[in-house]
Amino acid sequence: MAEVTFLEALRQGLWEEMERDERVFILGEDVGLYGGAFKVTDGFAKKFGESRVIDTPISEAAIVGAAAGAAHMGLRPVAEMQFIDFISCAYDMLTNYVATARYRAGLATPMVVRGPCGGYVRGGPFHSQNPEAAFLHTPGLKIVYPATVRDAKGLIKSSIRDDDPVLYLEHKWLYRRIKEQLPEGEEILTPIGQARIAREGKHLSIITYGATLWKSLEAAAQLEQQDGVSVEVLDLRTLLPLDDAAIVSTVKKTNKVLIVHEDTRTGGIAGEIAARINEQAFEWLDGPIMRVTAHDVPLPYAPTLEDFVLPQTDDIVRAARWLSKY
Amino acid sequence: MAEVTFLEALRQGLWEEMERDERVFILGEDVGLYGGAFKVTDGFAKKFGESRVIDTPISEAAIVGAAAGAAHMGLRPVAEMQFIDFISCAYDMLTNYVATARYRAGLATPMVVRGPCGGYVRGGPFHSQNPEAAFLHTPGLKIVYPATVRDAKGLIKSSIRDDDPVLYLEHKWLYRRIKEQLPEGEEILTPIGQARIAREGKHLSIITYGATLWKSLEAAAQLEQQDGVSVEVLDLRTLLPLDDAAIVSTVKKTNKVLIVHEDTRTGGIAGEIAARINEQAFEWLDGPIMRVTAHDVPLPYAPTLEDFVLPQTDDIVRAARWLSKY
Amino acid sequence: MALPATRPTGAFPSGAAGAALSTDQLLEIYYYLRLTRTLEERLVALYRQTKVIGGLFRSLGQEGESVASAYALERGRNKDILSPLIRNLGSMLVMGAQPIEILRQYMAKADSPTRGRELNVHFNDLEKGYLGQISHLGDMIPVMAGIALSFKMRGQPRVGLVYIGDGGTSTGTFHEGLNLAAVQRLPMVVVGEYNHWAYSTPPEKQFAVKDLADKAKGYGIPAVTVDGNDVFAVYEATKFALDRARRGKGVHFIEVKTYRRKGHAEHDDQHYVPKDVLDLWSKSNDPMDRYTQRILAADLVEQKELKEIDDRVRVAVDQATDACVNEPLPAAESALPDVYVDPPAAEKLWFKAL
Amino acid sequence: MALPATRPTGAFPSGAAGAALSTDQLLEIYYYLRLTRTLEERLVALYRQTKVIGGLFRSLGQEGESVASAYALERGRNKDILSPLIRNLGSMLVMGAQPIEILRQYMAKADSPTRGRELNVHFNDLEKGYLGQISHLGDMIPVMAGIALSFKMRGQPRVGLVYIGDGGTSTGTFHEGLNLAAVQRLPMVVVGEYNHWAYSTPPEKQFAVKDLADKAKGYGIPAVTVDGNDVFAVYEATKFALDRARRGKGVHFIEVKTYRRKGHAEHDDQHYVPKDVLDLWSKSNDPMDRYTQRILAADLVEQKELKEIDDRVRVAVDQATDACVNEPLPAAESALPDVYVDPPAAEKLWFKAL
Ligand SMILES: Cc1ncc(C[n+]2csc(CCOP(=O)(O)OP(=O)(O)O)c2C)c(N)n1
Ligand SMILES: Cc1ncc(C[n+]2csc(CCOP(=O)(O)OP(=O)(O)O)c2C)c(N)n1
Ligand SMILES: [Mg+2]
Ligand SMILES: [Mg+2]
Repeated sequence: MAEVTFLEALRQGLWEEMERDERVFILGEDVGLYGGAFKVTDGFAKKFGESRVIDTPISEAAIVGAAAGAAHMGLRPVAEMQFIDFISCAYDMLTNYVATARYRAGLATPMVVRGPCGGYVRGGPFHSQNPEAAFLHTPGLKIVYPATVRDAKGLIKSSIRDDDPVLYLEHKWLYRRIKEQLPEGEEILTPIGQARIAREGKHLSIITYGATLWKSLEAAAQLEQQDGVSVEVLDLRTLLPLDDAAIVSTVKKTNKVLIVHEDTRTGGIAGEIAARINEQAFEWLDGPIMRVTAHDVPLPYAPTLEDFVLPQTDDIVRAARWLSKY
Repeated sequence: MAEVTFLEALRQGLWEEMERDERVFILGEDVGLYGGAFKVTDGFAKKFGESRVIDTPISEAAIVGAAAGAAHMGLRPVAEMQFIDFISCAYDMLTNYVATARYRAGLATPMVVRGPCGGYVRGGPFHSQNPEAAFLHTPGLKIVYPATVRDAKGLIKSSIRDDDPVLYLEHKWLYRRIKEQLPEGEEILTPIGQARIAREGKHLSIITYGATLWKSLEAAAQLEQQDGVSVEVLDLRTLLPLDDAAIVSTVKKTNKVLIVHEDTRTGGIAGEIAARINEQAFEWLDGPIMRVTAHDVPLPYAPTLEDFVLPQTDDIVRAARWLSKY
Repeated sequence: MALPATRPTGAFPSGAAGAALSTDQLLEIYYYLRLTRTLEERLVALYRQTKVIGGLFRSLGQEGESVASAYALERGRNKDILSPLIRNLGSMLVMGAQPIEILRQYMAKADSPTRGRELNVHFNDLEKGYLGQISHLGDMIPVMAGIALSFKMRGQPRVGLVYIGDGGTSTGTFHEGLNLAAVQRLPMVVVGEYNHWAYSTPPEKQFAVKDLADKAKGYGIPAVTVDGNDVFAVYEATKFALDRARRGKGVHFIEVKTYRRKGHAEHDDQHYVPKDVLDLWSKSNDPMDRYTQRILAADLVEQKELKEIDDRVRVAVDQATDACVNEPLPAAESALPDVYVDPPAAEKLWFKAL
Repeated sequence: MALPATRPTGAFPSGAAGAALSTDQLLEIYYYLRLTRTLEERLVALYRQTKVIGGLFRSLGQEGESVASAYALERGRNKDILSPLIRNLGSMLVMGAQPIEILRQYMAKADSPTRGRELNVHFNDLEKGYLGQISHLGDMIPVMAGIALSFKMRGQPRVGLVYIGDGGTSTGTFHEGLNLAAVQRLPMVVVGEYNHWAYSTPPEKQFAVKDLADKAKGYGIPAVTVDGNDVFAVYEATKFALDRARRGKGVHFIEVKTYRRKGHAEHDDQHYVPKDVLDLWSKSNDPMDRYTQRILAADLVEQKELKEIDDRVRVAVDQATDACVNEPLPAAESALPDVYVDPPAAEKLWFKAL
């Protein structure tokens, strides 16, 4: 066992897959000699050569499109967005070309697009985005979003092995903030499509993912201590396809749901989850499904503003307390 | 009064605004001498001159970006996407540059992006899209979606006069299929942000917009006749910002809600509406909020497939019948 | 070889590659030209009978560049890959797409290559070496760059050929993909089709350079402008570019000057195109006419042989049509599988089961 | 005027425009160069004190091209419009941005131009004539094309100037926007900054042409490559391009060859940059040194005058810093207004009120 950071776990996962399967290669801006803006691919070019760790021009649509072409030919590209905010420049390519390829034309397109997302780091409106909702609406694409060190590794490995295109979202606030003991030598693979109960509870369920998993766990601990409210926390891990079974099962257990996400409220993924719960477990609800999310504004830069706009542990505590009393 | 089509009403609205306000101009592919792929701007170049009806290269990001620049300088551009499917190529520009301009930088960006959307016309996966969900998640943008001839005119005029950027979605299945008597000489302005009760009812509410408004009305008539079920149909008209008051009021009246949209299910706008109803009218619900939507696949070309994938009147009837008995 | 920028006149440049083609090959090219034209004429008939479901796109006047450029490729399993546009029916046929596949696609038949999911020539057979486009213009350039990248990474002597219209060169994806390919010196050939129109938009509203080949200068890749209605010139230029790319010398751009003789699609009456210009192109600069005259004049083939091919094509197209025209459309629920490998099918929605 | 492609050496080309500048103007240019440098040094100090909230981007070595190009514009209400990048602090100062505004932006103060919403030089003052960028590289090219389009439509004698980095030219939006502007012959000038790096990526991994100016050939617009560390050469080239654009002759591309002497941002130790190359640029090709030496050597100004400016700048930057360093950050709820004109503020979420 060795204690590793989230970033290191991701790095290990990539490294192991590159070693295991020579079809895997990496492309993106500054991923080669520099090792990526956040150093996720540090040392990769040296080890695997520049032909498997390719520095590209600043061309997100070309990065994603070229990954698709290579994937059709049997390779397994991992495309890095320097910040996930720039995936917007490849929106057409990813949603129209890549995601539909199997359905419309029987084309295999096993590829991963990954990049740092999320706020709480004073990145301002264009280095803090949460793009999941923009891609939730894309049949053919999978979206994974690890929140733990183990899943950072397990999901990158599973994503690379998946036969369909996967958008792997890595929250930069987690990169160096969380650490975990990981077994060495053991193959860590997190199944895509399966949520995980991060904390068992009885009175209320929080459904969340990414950075807000940690804020939700903090809130849960506080509620337990201060209010004696037992909160179950579900870490979604995969956002597309959603794990309906896990969602429904926690709802049926606690009968109250708080969905927490960092993304803005309107059009965020919580809506979809709320609709599904409503359809599949309406009779089990003892209160309205409530949301704790960011405010509906572009994410501002100043700490005071960012902290106000994004959901915080206290917000979750207050919201859960309210709901538990409903 | 004169009977006009949906397309003609849109054309009139554009024409009147071009006449009224010389700051209004049009840009897009083939909008000039050709008059647009669907002839929405037929005759405009001749009347208003090529400098106000600009044929552009095939460059959606540049079209949207240039519209923004001109809007900053006080003009009122109306940018046409030949098919709304191509807005994906300007996704970055519209969501990051345009929509955030006022918030991040105090920039006025009064502009309209419009284009034909939607299916039921054998257009295949890339000429039938419903992009609203991809932009619902964009604070700073407004989205309008007329379903009637009157609103086609009233909303294009209001969109052009709005001081913020508006995405105006026009369903091509409606272009020439629906007709309505419009008064001549009267100024028709549909307020942005206000839904409309398209049919009064008592037992169940259908919330919808666009082409499925007509299918919902058909279904409502059928249900009334065959089952004696009185269905209220709410035409949203504006998708962003949503008219919460109208939504909540119909729910409180009928206590049962079916949300109908043509777009794919997962990540579609119905999720957001379901979440809001849940939050604002949970106690008034006498049954789960249910969705009738397209299946989660890219829209296929063959009539048999398209008809199966998209929601049809019969589907709405069956779903509403089920819900009314709940 | 520095091919001169030839003007699209009726004159025949005396290329060297023509001589290198055997009689069989010359006849085969003729076959594909004829097949393209006859098949399209059949599609027009089916379109008028409302058997074609969506729009119909013609390549009339552009069959020469399509067939000739594809014919220069190495074809077959694990050979070159080509990505056609809507007006490259001829290229697809050369690569081995079958007339019945095209017919079924346009009619959205259950047994069409995409099982009714996609339209017209939007389908693939990577074994045969072609990759269908999506509608979004420009997108295939980065995708083909990725394919060419795979060739380079694996050290395979394969080349990717991708078409782009004069209008399509204005897209951001064209720029990004071509630049990436140029920097990586990928084995890729781009055929830029200067057919004078992008829907109703003429070149002078699309770009401010004279030739598409001028655009190549911004990417540091060589370019050549050829008479697109001269089968030999296009074949020769493509061969050269492919050989060069295959030898690891990187991307090559070929501009073919041609003319779109039909409207953007069948519904477009092209009233914006001057009648006399159209006449000129059809009367004195039709690629098939020019090709036929040339191979006949040089005594490379006999009129009789061409006639035989015409007949053979007619029969083949008739048979293909008869074989599929009454085929069923796909079954409704066949819309659900294969969005992903896993889950194997999209969920059938609840209200369908009521 | 065909400006030669000058190499970035220490030699001074003898431009004509230098002579046309008055002593006051020469001193003003010196003032802006000095102000840029001193202000950035102050920002570094504040960054080390963790008073700067996000990243810090330096323009060290590029102040010359920034200041000189902006200085060529007509400035003031209803005059030219400029859109800077992160390394064009100098351009913004020339346009009238105040040091205190920059300081407040970096420190995310409540009274910063964007009220703490956006970072560094991402802010506008269209009255003064500048439009802040967004992070997404390339996007400002189409936006500036639209601004220039408005000038053309209204027949105003105004020009839009927009910068793009060597890396930024790879984006699709650069291509689309420049092409649109070229076709429309808009009054727009693009300054391409060849500063040898895009983050860690060198030009040869970014494009396959030698000069950025080569890219202009694909758009049918004239281009010139100038020594970006020669204030006079940049000024002269920009003046020429602006005049030309103002006369309705369309877009002009100016490539400035320069060098990014700091890392991509303050956190980047630029270990990938050869030390000797850096030394060479800083020791023998610093734009300020060259400018100062030249105006002194030509007896255009006196050392004393420069010294006075240095002092004035120091005082100004000190005062600006003192005035704002302890200012408050914005109030939390000020995050809500102005997403739209109507509704005037985003809804405060329910859980905040519990
Ligand atoms: C990105 C994008 N924008 C718009 C369209 C709509 N469209 C389809 S074909 C066409 C014209 C294409 O012209 P060109 O590239 O010259 O090809 P040609 O039709 O002449 O073969 C347009 C504008 C599209 N398919 N993709
Ligand atoms: C579309 C996009 N992709 C990626 C980035 C991340 N990024 C920020 S600056 C930069 C390098 C820019 O290089 P260049 O354009 O040469 O400007 P310079 O930093 O040299 O001034 C990159 C890749 C971005 N801002 N926008
Ligand atoms: Mg064309
Ligand atoms: Mg640079």
